Amino acid sequence: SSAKSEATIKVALITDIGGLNDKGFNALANVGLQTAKKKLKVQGRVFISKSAADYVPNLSAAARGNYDLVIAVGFLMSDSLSAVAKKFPKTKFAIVDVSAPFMKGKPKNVRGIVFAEQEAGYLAGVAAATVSKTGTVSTIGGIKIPPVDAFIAGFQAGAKATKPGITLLNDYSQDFVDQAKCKELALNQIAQGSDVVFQVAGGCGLGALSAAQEKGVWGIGVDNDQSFLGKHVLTSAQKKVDQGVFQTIQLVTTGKFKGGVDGLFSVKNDGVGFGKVSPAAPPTLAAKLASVSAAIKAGKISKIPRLVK
Amino acid sequence: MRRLPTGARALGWGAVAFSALAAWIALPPVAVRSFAVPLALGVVAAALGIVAVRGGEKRLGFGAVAAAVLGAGLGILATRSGAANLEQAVVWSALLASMLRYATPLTFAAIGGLFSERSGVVNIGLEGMMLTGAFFGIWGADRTSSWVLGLLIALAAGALMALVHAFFAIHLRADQIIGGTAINFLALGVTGYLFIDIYGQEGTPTDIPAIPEVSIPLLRDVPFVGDVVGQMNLMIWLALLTVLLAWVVIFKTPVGLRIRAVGEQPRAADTVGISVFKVRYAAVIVSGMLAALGGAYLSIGFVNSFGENMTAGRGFIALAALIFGNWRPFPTLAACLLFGFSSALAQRLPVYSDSAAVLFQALPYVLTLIAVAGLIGRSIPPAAVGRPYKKQ
Amino acid sequence: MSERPVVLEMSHIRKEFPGVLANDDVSLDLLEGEVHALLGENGAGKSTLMNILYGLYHPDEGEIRINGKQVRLGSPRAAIDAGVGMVHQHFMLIPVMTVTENIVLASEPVRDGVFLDYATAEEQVREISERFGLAVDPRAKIANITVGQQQRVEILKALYRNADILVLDEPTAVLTPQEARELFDIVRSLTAQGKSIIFISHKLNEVLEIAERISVLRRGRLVQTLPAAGATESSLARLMVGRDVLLRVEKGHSTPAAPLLEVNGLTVIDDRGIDKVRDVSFQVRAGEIVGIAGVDGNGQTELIDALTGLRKAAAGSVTVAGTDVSGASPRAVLDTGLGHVPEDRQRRGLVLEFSIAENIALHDYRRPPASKHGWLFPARLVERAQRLIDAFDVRGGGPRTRAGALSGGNQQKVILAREIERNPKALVAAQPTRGLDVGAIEFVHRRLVEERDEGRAILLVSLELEEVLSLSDRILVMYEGRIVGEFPPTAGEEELGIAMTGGRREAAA
Amino acid sequence: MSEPLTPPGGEEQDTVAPDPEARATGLLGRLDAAHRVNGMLAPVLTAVLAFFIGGLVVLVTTGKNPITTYRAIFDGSGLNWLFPWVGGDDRVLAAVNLQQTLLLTTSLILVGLAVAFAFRCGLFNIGGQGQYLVGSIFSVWIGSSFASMNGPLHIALAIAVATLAGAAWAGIAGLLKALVGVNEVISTIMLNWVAVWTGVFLFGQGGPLQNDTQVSVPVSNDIVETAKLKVFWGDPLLQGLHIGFFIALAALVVYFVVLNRTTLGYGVRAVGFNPEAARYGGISVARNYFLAMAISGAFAGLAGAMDILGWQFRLATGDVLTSTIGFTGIAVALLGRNSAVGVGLGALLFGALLNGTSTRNLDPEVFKPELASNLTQIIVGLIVLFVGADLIVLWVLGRIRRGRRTVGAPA
Ligand SMILES: Nc1ncnc2c1ncn2[C@@H]1O[C@H](COP(=O)(O)OP(=O)(O)OP(=O)(O)O)[C@@H](O)[C@H]1O
Ligand SMILES: Nc1ncnc2c1ncn2[C@@H]1O[C@H](COP(=O)(O)OP(=O)(O)OP(=O)(O)O)[C@@H](O)[C@H]1O
Ligand SMILES: [Mg+2]
Ligand SMILES: [Mg+2]
Repeated sequence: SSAKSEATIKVALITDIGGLNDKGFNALANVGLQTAKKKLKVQGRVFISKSAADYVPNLSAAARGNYDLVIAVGFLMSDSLSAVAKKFPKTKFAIVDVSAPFMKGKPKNVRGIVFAEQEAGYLAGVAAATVSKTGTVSTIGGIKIPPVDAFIAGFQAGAKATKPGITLLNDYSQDFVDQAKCKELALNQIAQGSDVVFQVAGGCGLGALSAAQEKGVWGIGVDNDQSFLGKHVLTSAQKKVDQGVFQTIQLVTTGKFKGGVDGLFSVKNDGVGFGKVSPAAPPTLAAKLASVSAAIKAGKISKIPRLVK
Repeated sequence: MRRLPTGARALGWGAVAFSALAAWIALPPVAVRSFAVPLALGVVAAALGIVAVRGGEKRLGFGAVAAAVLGAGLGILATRSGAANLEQAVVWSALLASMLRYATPLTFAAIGGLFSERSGVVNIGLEGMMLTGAFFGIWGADRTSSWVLGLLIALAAGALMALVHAFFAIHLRADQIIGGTAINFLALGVTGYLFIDIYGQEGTPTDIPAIPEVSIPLLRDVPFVGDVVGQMNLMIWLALLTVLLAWVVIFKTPVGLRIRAVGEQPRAADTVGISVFKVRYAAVIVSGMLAALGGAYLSIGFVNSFGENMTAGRGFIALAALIFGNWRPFPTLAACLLFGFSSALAQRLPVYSDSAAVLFQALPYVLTLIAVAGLIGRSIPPAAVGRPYKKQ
Repeated sequence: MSERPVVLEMSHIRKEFPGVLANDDVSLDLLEGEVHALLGENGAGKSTLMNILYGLYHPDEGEIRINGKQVRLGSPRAAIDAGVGMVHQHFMLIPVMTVTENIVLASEPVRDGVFLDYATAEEQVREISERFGLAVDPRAKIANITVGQQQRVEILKALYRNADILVLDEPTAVLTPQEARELFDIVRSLTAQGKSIIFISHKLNEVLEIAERISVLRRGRLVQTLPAAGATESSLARLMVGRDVLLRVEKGHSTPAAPLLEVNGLTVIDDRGIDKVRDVSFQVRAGEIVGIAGVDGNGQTELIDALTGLRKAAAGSVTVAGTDVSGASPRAVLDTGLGHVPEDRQRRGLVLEFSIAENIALHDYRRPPASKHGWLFPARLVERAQRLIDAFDVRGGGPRTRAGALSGGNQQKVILAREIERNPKALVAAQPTRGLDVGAIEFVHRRLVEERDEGRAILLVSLELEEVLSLSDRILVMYEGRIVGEFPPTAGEEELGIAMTGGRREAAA
Repeated sequence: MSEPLTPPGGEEQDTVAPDPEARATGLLGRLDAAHRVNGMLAPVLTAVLAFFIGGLVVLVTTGKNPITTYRAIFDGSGLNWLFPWVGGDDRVLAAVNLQQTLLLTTSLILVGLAVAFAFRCGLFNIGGQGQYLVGSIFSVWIGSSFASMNGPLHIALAIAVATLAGAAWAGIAGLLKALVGVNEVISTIMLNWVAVWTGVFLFGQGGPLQNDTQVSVPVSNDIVETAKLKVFWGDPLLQGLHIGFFIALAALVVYFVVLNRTTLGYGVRAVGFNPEAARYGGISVARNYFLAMAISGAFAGLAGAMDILGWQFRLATGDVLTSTIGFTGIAVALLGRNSAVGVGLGALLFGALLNGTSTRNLDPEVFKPELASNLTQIIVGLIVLFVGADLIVLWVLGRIRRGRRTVGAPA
């Protein structure tokens, strides 16, 4: 009988203005939905938001369309969602990167999908500090928003913990799209001695990785596993939005969905972590990272900052 | 018809020079640490500026005053900042290299616009034509696994886009600004569509042949210069060459004479048997090809991948640079360089203040405004630009 | 007078523009070495006919033969190749370019296969300008040379392309008597060298002087083609207008009263920093017409601009009806009661895209009845325009017609109507009859005299010596920015001509 | 489209001092053509043609019947609500869609006017985006402070301040043009970016206007309830249509009246057509350049206020960085030939297109979600391209006419 009920589950995914091709969390969320379609036999549909004016219409269109679960991607939709959620109390909602208890009106039918980016960042920081020869490593953020800063703060903590004397550079490209901007910043950081560049800028960040490749230094990917870009990608600080989305859908199919609370995705439940380690990296690195994440799982490493001071 | 510098004028430019000095002296290698120095210089500059205003050189004078404030400001900021920060922010060679990288795509597009507008066709579609070049450049390089063919395909694509613009602007006498806007929309859609359709989530592969850097042995070893231009992407040299060529073509050849004639007084050109249509078509298509080169530099010259809307407004900046440069090749290049330099600088300034970091992003635009308002002022477009030509 | 070959035959030409039948079954022929004059009122269809010959317009009907061969002149290129050259009524020159660039455009000499060979180009220009005696500076920018010189450039353009048939559309409209005379010499030398010329003009005396045969157009139809010998000004005028016109202005004695326009020590610097008006002083009193004669480019334009507030004077004062308006804004000057019929009616006098009604309101749209508290009353504008259109006999459109669609003469009437209707105390009229036909000229002149008799002070600035002589009560001659002499209207053309060309300089200084 | 005293738009578009010769002919041509095709026929036919071409693209790219696609877009725009026979759930949905379409139309009208008004003075205002942002920023600021203020007054204040701010921002460009002759294209492009980065700074982390509840989120405070514009159609919580729509319609009337029934408009148009003649007529060109830019900016600023007070209620740095409505305004103005009616229709067309082509209204089977936005971008591009080229139709009809005339030629 459960199989039958699963088949009828309808899931809507509402992207933010980044769209499906943001090479970031919108894309990953979609991956999660597609996997759910395959593995959980749910029906799924994506609503793309071309501008802020699309948030409410998309959310409410989905709700009106009798979707069982409506997933909003990104904190930009937080306020729009709290309004819509109030209107459609019977519909289940979820939102990526927003903590439900902190939403306006604390809607009971919205579940937060939040990530411990700082843990992934921490792992990246460890990796960076381990391979750095110059003693300078750097980060490039897109826009100064919570998830981005969490990555960076974690990275800096991890690097410091590994090499206390290490020099940390950090810039924001103020952009998630324009690769040239990130590349310029990266080149500048490399000119200042950085030999590991951690990109936290979505599509823009690809420019940073290309700079690393060009100048023969390490780059670290973000969000999804970007090792496919080449050997210069030391590893990736993964934020498995796809996992988050998939597991949240699963909660609905199994009838365990609960609103008003958050699903926290961390190293503990494999919601964040480090990606494939470059074959060119020191052979011991992978093991080291594994042990560090084990330590995080075990709570031996905690209190990793989410804010860049 | 530029007038010789009068006394006031000389004073004005002197003031500008002092303003620059005020900023420069506080930076490496000199890097005086006392904020009094740039302040003093700034005051002198401002004073000179005011005298210039009194002397009738209003615009230049006020421009100088603005420059003085800016220069002294930067200077003082520098003296108050940690020496380390300073070294970090102002690595002159890196700064200039970065300037050239920023300026290159702008230069291609702006010179492209120069051809189109000199012939009397407004081209605000530069943005779209750049984007087209960016995509088809990398697509071509990918398919043919040759960056040369990639460039050629980019040229062809740019030409095609331009042809559309030309047909509507010239034959159908559609409004040229609508046409350009439409081109921008179209290019965004077409490149985006093909990009996703062909390359999907992972985006363009990483093994696409890129336009090589050229490193010039002798030049490379010259102390300072070597760090800047010793090893540069081929396209940067090409851009500089393009400017030179454009100047020769426009001002030293019959072709250029005809282009200018058509842009100034199409009917006059017509009455001596020049085909206004042919000339305009040619000019617009050239502009499309050059803009496409600018885009191709971004995709296969600089970041070695493509992203939707990756030109991010550069076409419009190029347009501004063209007007700033008064529709002349070298001043236009200068405008692009100024813009490139301030962009490069803006990226390095956040070390001074995190909270105001984003504000520094506005520097290039503010600087351009001051420069245009203060020093350049009125720029005279080709008399017939934007006006469709109708044969009787 | 042996049999001369016919070089050009235009037969049964018809050309219709939306709403206008510009040419209707017009036939015209031209003999080798002949000067054939084309006469007609404004809008008679002269330019249209010639534009057809030059391949700019395509005739709806009719055919063209050159040297006996039928030709299709689909484009200017074709016309040029067929040996036709044309000097257009509105010059086809590019102001920002040099004389040489304008002349060689599209037939440039080339060096090393690609480069424009400026040296050779200038050489060729010098060569032909000497051969035909058309002195010009090959390096000067068009914007910086006088209209007369610009016209030579236009003629050189045609000759440079070895035209055998040369069309001159109202060439003398913009010339001084001296320049006109020079032009005639040029024309004669051209015909002597076997060139044939079609000469369009409104000036009957000129036509009679230069032409062998004369064709008269009226309302798009050919009225008659007759030999110049035996024709008289009045007979021609009758043919053109279809009625008798009086060619001499008849005006009673003037009774000058209080000065309404006073200029003292006026000095004006132009955009290029050259002092075009130097320490000029004069008065115009109520009820008199003061004419300013002078060769074009001797500071008249700058003087007018300074009087009307369009250009700040470097020194000196201007007083209108007792109020000092030195350095006042154009509006302020207008408000104190100065009227201004501008030199260039298309660039300055009218907003061509505006309707006639809107153009008539150009000065006082901010005042009742045109507007109140910033509110405009279009209906009133239309109503007033209709009145003036009737009063000034403006043909070719109603109040809502675009001013740009009117022919030159009617455009001028609109301007005149506007300026006079404001009932100004002093009126500055610059080139008031440039390019107008006899009928229109007669009208304008009559109005100016009437306004004088109304007690206005009128300053007439004209390059037409004849006009100045026939209208003015006093004549001031301007040379190189100075008033070099005052003459009575009885003075002879020669006398004035000498002063205008600086002959009286030492005497005045 | 044409008004008693002004020729139909299209020739207002010159951004340089007019040259009688070229204008007369180039534009005369289009004019009498326009007369031949009486009234709205040409624009309509060209629109049809445009959609036809767009349809071909759909056919090629998706292999599906374009008619159904357009049907979907049309229904998505909610315009089917106008058909009385549409009933039941469809009608409810249509209403919701139409509300969204008109919501977009509201601000598009205003940014369109911002471009159009400047054009009438011979100025090309690319700065609508920046002026819109400045307007939004100020209305957010006013709307989120003065919580104690009484509603209507608060709203009026927010609107007034935003409008003035927009005017001032554009006024900078106007002033630079008037005083030192700086080309407005440069200055407005630059001012756009300055506005963007200022906005990002204000609402970004640590920025002066960043919200004080979630310290880390780069978004402004919400405007207070009483500062929100009343929703007169649809659900206030679900972004229904607010009364700003009528303000926009009123703006169209104001635009027409100011241009054609006031001395101010007369001066603006005179300068736009022929600055030299205007100066001769006693109109100060500089003054009108400034006024025209300022008024343009006022429209754009008002647009910002409408969006903030009407449905957006807050600004995030992301919104500031990604909004492009100002540029759409250029197309709206030009498609509307800078005439009041035209701008209204142009805005409606774009509102309908933008809303109708949103993925929520298109079948994901036909439009792959990741491709949809690009595909619709192409269609919009084509429509702009062709609607801009009314001459296609004029040319054809002109031919037919001429053919007829030469047959039975009256003397
Ligand atoms: N391009 C055109 N479109 C419409 N009407 C035109 C055009 N050119 C000329 N006309 C009309 O055709 C008629 C003849 O014009 P044309 O210029 O030939 O007169 P003209 O004899 O040269 O007058 P003028 O002595 O003032 O130069 C006029 O009524 C004019 O308004
Ligand atoms: N466009 C303009 N060009 C030049 N001067 C002007 C212009 N508009 C107004 N002025 C002058 O500036 C002064 C003040 O301007 P204002 O707008 O009050 O003129 P106004 O005609 O009194 O106003 P309105 O006609 O709108 O009631 C007026 O005396 C007028 O002469
Ligand atoms: Mg004529
Ligand atoms: Mg003169």
